[in-house]
Amino acid sequence: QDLKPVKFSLDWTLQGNHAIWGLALKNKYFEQNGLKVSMDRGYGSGDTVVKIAAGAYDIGFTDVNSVIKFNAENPDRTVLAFYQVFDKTPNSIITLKKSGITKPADLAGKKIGAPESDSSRMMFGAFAKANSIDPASINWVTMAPNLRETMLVQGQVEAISGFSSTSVFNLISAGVPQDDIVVMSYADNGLDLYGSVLVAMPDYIAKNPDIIKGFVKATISGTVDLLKDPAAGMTAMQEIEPMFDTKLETARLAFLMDKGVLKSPAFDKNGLGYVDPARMDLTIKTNSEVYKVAAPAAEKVYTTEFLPPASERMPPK
Amino acid sequence: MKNLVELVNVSLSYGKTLAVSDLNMTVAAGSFAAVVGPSGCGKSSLMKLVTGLMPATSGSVLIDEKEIDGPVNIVGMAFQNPNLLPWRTTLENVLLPLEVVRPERHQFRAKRKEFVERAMDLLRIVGLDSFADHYPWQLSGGMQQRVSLCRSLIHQPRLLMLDEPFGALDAFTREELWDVLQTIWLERKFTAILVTHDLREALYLADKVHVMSNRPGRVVRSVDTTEFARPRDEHTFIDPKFNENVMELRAEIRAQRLPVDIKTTTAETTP
Amino acid sequence: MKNLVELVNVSLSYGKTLAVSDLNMTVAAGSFAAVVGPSGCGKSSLMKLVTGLMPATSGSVLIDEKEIDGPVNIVGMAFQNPNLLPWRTTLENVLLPLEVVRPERHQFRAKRKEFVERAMDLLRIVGLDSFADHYPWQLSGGMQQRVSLCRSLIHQPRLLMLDEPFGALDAFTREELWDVLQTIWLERKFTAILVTHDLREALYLADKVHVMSNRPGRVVRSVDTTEFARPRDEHTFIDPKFNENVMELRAEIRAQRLPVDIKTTTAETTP
Amino acid sequence: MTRFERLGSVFLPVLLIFIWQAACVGFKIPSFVLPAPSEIAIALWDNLYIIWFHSSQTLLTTVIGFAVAVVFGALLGILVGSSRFAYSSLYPMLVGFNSVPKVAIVPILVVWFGIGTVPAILTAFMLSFFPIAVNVATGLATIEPELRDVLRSLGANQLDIVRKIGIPRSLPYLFASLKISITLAFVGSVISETLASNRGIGTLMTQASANFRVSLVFAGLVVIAAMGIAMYVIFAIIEKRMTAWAVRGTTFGVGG
Amino acid sequence: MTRFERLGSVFLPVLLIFIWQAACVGFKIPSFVLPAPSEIAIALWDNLYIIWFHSSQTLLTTVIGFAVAVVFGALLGILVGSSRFAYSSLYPMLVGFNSVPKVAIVPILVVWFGIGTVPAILTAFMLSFFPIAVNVATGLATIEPELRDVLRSLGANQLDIVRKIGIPRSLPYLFASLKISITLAFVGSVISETLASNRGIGTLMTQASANFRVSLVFAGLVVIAAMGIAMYVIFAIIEKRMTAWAVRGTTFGVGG
Ligand SMILES: Nc1ncnc2c1ncn2[C@@H]1O[C@H](COP(=O)(O)OP(=O)(O)OP(=O)(O)O)[C@@H](O)[C@H]1O
Ligand SMILES: Nc1ncnc2c1ncn2[C@@H]1O[C@H](COP(=O)(O)OP(=O)(O)OP(=O)(O)O)[C@@H](O)[C@H]1O
Ligand SMILES: Cc1ncc(C[n+]2csc(CCO)c2C)c(N)n1
Ligand SMILES: [Mg+2]
Ligand SMILES: [Mg+2]
Repeated sequence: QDLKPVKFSLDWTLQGNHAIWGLALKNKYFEQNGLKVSMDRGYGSGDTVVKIAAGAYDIGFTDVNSVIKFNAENPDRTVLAFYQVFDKTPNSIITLKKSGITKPADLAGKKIGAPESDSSRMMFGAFAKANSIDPASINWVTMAPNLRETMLVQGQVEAISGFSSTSVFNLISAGVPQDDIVVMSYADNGLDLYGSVLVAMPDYIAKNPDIIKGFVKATISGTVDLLKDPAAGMTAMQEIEPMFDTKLETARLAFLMDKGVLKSPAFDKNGLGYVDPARMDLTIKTNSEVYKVAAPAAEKVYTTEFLPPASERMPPK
Repeated sequence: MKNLVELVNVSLSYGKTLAVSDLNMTVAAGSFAAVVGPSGCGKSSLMKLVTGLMPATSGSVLIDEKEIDGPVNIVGMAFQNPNLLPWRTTLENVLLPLEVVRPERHQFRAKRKEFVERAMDLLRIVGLDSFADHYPWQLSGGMQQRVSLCRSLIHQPRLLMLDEPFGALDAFTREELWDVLQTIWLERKFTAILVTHDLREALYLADKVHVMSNRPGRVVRSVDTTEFARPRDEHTFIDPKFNENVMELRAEIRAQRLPVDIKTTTAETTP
Repeated sequence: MKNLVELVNVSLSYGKTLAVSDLNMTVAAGSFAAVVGPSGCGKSSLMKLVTGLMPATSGSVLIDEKEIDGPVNIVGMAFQNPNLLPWRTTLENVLLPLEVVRPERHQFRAKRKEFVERAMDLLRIVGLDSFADHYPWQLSGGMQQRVSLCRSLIHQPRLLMLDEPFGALDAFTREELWDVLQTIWLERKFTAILVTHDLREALYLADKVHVMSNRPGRVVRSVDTTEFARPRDEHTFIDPKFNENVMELRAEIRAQRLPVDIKTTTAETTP
Repeated sequence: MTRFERLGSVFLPVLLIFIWQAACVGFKIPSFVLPAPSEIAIALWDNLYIIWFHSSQTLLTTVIGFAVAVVFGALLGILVGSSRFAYSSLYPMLVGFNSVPKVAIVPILVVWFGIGTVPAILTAFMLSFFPIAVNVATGLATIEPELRDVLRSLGANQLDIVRKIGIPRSLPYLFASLKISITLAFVGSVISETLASNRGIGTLMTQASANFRVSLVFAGLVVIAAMGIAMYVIFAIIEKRMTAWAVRGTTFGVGG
Repeated sequence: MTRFERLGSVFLPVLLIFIWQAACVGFKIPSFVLPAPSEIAIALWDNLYIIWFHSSQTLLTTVIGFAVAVVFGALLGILVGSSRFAYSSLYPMLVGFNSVPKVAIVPILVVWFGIGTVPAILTAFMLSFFPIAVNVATGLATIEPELRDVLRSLGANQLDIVRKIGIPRSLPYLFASLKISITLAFVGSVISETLASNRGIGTLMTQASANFRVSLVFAGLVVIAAMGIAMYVIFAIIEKRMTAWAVRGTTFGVGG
């Protein structure tokens, strides 16, 4: 039969959670839905949004906060989210026990390291407001993403911002005992925001509703498989990328499930991909406040049109 | 006979230095001209003017009765400095003109063997056949000069320009090469212009010897030597008329050099 | 008198080419030696051996009765090719040795004015004072050669090596410079070695003329000329003994050239 | 000719900018892919002070790093060009070192020297010394033995030969390498700033790109290019003075 | 001497590696800052197949990009070196273009040419053509008029002069620029792979660094350096054959 080709970009190098699509590929869920998907690694959520908007890729996996920001900056070329993958943002401030910082209020006047493009850094204003810190008191130090953990360990900064799922494991790789790592996640500290989504251009979606539907179905099947048997997911990923570090990624995946990102009470109750309009509105509003732009209309940011009935997207028990 | 080369009121200045001024000279087609004159008087400049390597500042240079406006392509030239290409062997240096001039450049691949033979013949005449695969820097000064001479002859140019081609050679090699050159010239009857400091050389080889004044150079005297029968040989040297001519030219050049003479003499007291 | 330069059974080969072989020669301190010989016989190589620019393949080169193992620093040398530095003006080229040799190099800043004057004096003698700020490529061939001569003299070396220093000059400039050179030599009494193709030049300037054989070069004859009184002048040229010597040297060199002669003659029939 | 030349140095860039603008408008290239020159100009104008703030830092680090590179590169070139042992032992290592993208080395510098100016200077230096060393070494290795003999016959030592002949003779190529190296120095500074700095065009660019302000990114690029050209003009003037002897072309017929 | 030289080219790197190892152990440098050679060797050995898989891609894109750069750079150099108009109009633009970090341009290439081989080749090309152009142009601009006159007097055209004199005479500098350019070509490929590719040492390195496997990153760097050196050795052999005339040094006393 004639499968429809789809170019799919992830948000970052292959990580444990990407096994959703690793399994969808391996178990032929894409093919069953009439799709021939080529999956590429990504170079950051912001970059993935641009590549979708520029037409370099058809579908992308990226942080919804990046989507909102891009849409606000480019009102005549917005991208549209059509499936919620992460129920919670992994945005966090991470620090080490020796810094003496235990709660957000301790951050006032501290040196925090992060790339300019880090979404946690960009959203920090909202986090600061929710926790009554003066954002102006923070001394930001700009650095490349993979320098963050090194700088933190070396003591050149007192905290870093970023995805907990990335930084925690980098710190462990750098030899920091897990007990010494302090994570202050935004979601758990007054900013109950959504995380990463699947996106595409509105006109692509309008022209190819079947592709979108099929992609969502395959994603759900992959997610279910992954939640059931993470080890199988890791094997699937290693077949795609020989360098895939199964042990590390198993731990990362467990972390994402444990922290309510990939596996959450809301998803358990309402099915995978569920979006609570009130929470999404908060996400949009928070972003628009941080970037001091007019909040884009919710329908310009996401659609639930392509979600199958809840019964078809329940995660395994 | 037509003039192949004609210089009419030519001057040449390099910036502020006036090298040649109001120079008039003609060289008949098929004749052999020699140019003599004090050092720095503009002989090499004259050669560059005639070949079109340098544009005249004023006046006109005519080749084949047409005014030139760039390098002419009927020339074989041996520069005062051998100017061999250091990345080419002796043989390759000699072959160079055949890779460039028409029509040989188009036949170069096809006729390569023939051309190499021609080059080797020339090298043999100047005694350098065993150095064919040496590089220029492996040759002595005089050897380089002989290679340069071969290079100017290989493509059998209609106009041969030689700027002191024998300056670095011992008397015997030199005289031998005079005869070689004369033989070739008698055979092919190309037009030749020879710059030299050796008055005997000039008189022996040329039909007409032009004496140039001190800088800015002008032709102040032209001596016709057609009266000496060709081919010339040792007997020419002992012809009293020949030696008379040498003396005459000597006197002429000495007269031309006077201004510098004075300067030098006054300076000599200084050190 | 002590020998400043002594060559004992020296040979020099460039790869497979044997340039000089079993060469023996001595030059007494304060004397003026000349070297003549056919083109390519190894005269320039001899110069490089004496100055230590080239190591002897076998045999030994002694300067001041000590065997040398590298360039000696008592030398002023005018190479066969002027070898002027193209980024330096005439004056700067002449000053070069003073920036390098001891003790002048250490006085160069302090005594600059004096040194410049010394250089200008030399340039005046060779008629080039008005070209002091010209670059070498703005000079004619003969002018470059004269600058090179000045450069070899400026630091008043104990050993002066001249490799065909007058080859590109007209007869008058040349003879004038002979006298200049003789005057300076008589004043300072340094040791000099002159390579030349001009037998009259060799006999006029030198105390002893060495004739070299065809390649591989050897000294086959040494002619003593101390009998001609110093300072020599035009009268020397008309001394019958002088001209006899010229003829004798001519014959000697002709004999040395025989092997090449044969080759050339057979080759001449080829083209 | 000179006027014609000067015209050329203005006309060609203008033409190119025009084509660029036309392409952006004609093919409707979205501004976050490649902003049109007009948009870049606006971004430049709107952010003049910020750009000045950042570019002055970049210029500073670049110039310092480059200056160090010139000195070190020339010395290294002299060493490699005058000793066969240094040539055969250092050259492969230098090539190996330079094949490595410095992006991977900057983090180490940052760990050792902290964030900011020092790593930027060091990166600018590391990227730019090699072309200088290579050209100086080649200049020295290809000195005609005849010229060298002029000095050797005077009893000159190796250093004299390098100073009196080596350096002047390789000057045209030294200047050639400066043109290559200054561009690399800029690249080095900016890369280092991109990875770890709070000031500099690199910082400005990451910041702008994080905010999807692509025309500001390109405004940064334009400023770097302009600074590169400014440095080039300075060298060109010095070069013209110092190497006139080497480019005495002919003026007649072919050539020129 | 030759044996001594060969020894040098082995001895120095070995010494350096030893110092590096000693420093890492002695100063207790954490391996995520700068892994010790021994750790790198282990990472290299453990990932031999993966490294081979990635490095073959990098070598391919580098060599293709570099080959294009040689041709284009030489032609550009000929143009710039033989026409004053081209010199004054193109040179500033080229310097400007090369001062811009290509990291900023690669994303555009990716949008146009997709992820993978093409942008890597183009980046390798873009980084490496300039030194070649500069050195060829300088070679042509500094031809002694005397040599040029030899050809002009034969009625040669500009192209003849370039072919018979320009190219041979600037050959030593062409080779010098190749040494510079090949390193830049590697850097270009790897940078492009870092930004957009599924295969290549750049990909390997980002992947490894995303997972904080710093010794694997350095294993990648070592492989790049090794490939750079291998290319250098090839050039050095060709160079030795083709430019022997230019490096006929003396063998006595000073020099050599
Ligand atoms: N490229 C140049 N630039 C400036 N001046 C030059 C140039 N070439 C020659 N001259 C000057 O022109 C004059 C004539 O030089 P030319 O080389 O024609 O003399 P010449 O008669 O060949 O001398 P020689 O017999 O010494 O070779 C000289 O004064 C010289 O300084
Ligand atoms: N660098 C070199 N490499 C190889 N062979 C050389 C080198 N220099 C000179 N020769 C050879 O050595 C021999 C002697 O050369 P040399 O220059 O000493 O001759 P010369 O007597 O000075 O000749 P001329 O009078 O022509 O200048 C020649 O056969 C030449 O080919
Ligand atoms: C769980 C999770 N871990 C890591 C990343 C990758 N990442 C780390 S920093 C950064 C730049 C954000 O613009 C991105 C994409 C992710 N997306 N999701
Ligand atoms: Mg002349
Ligand atoms: Mg000689």
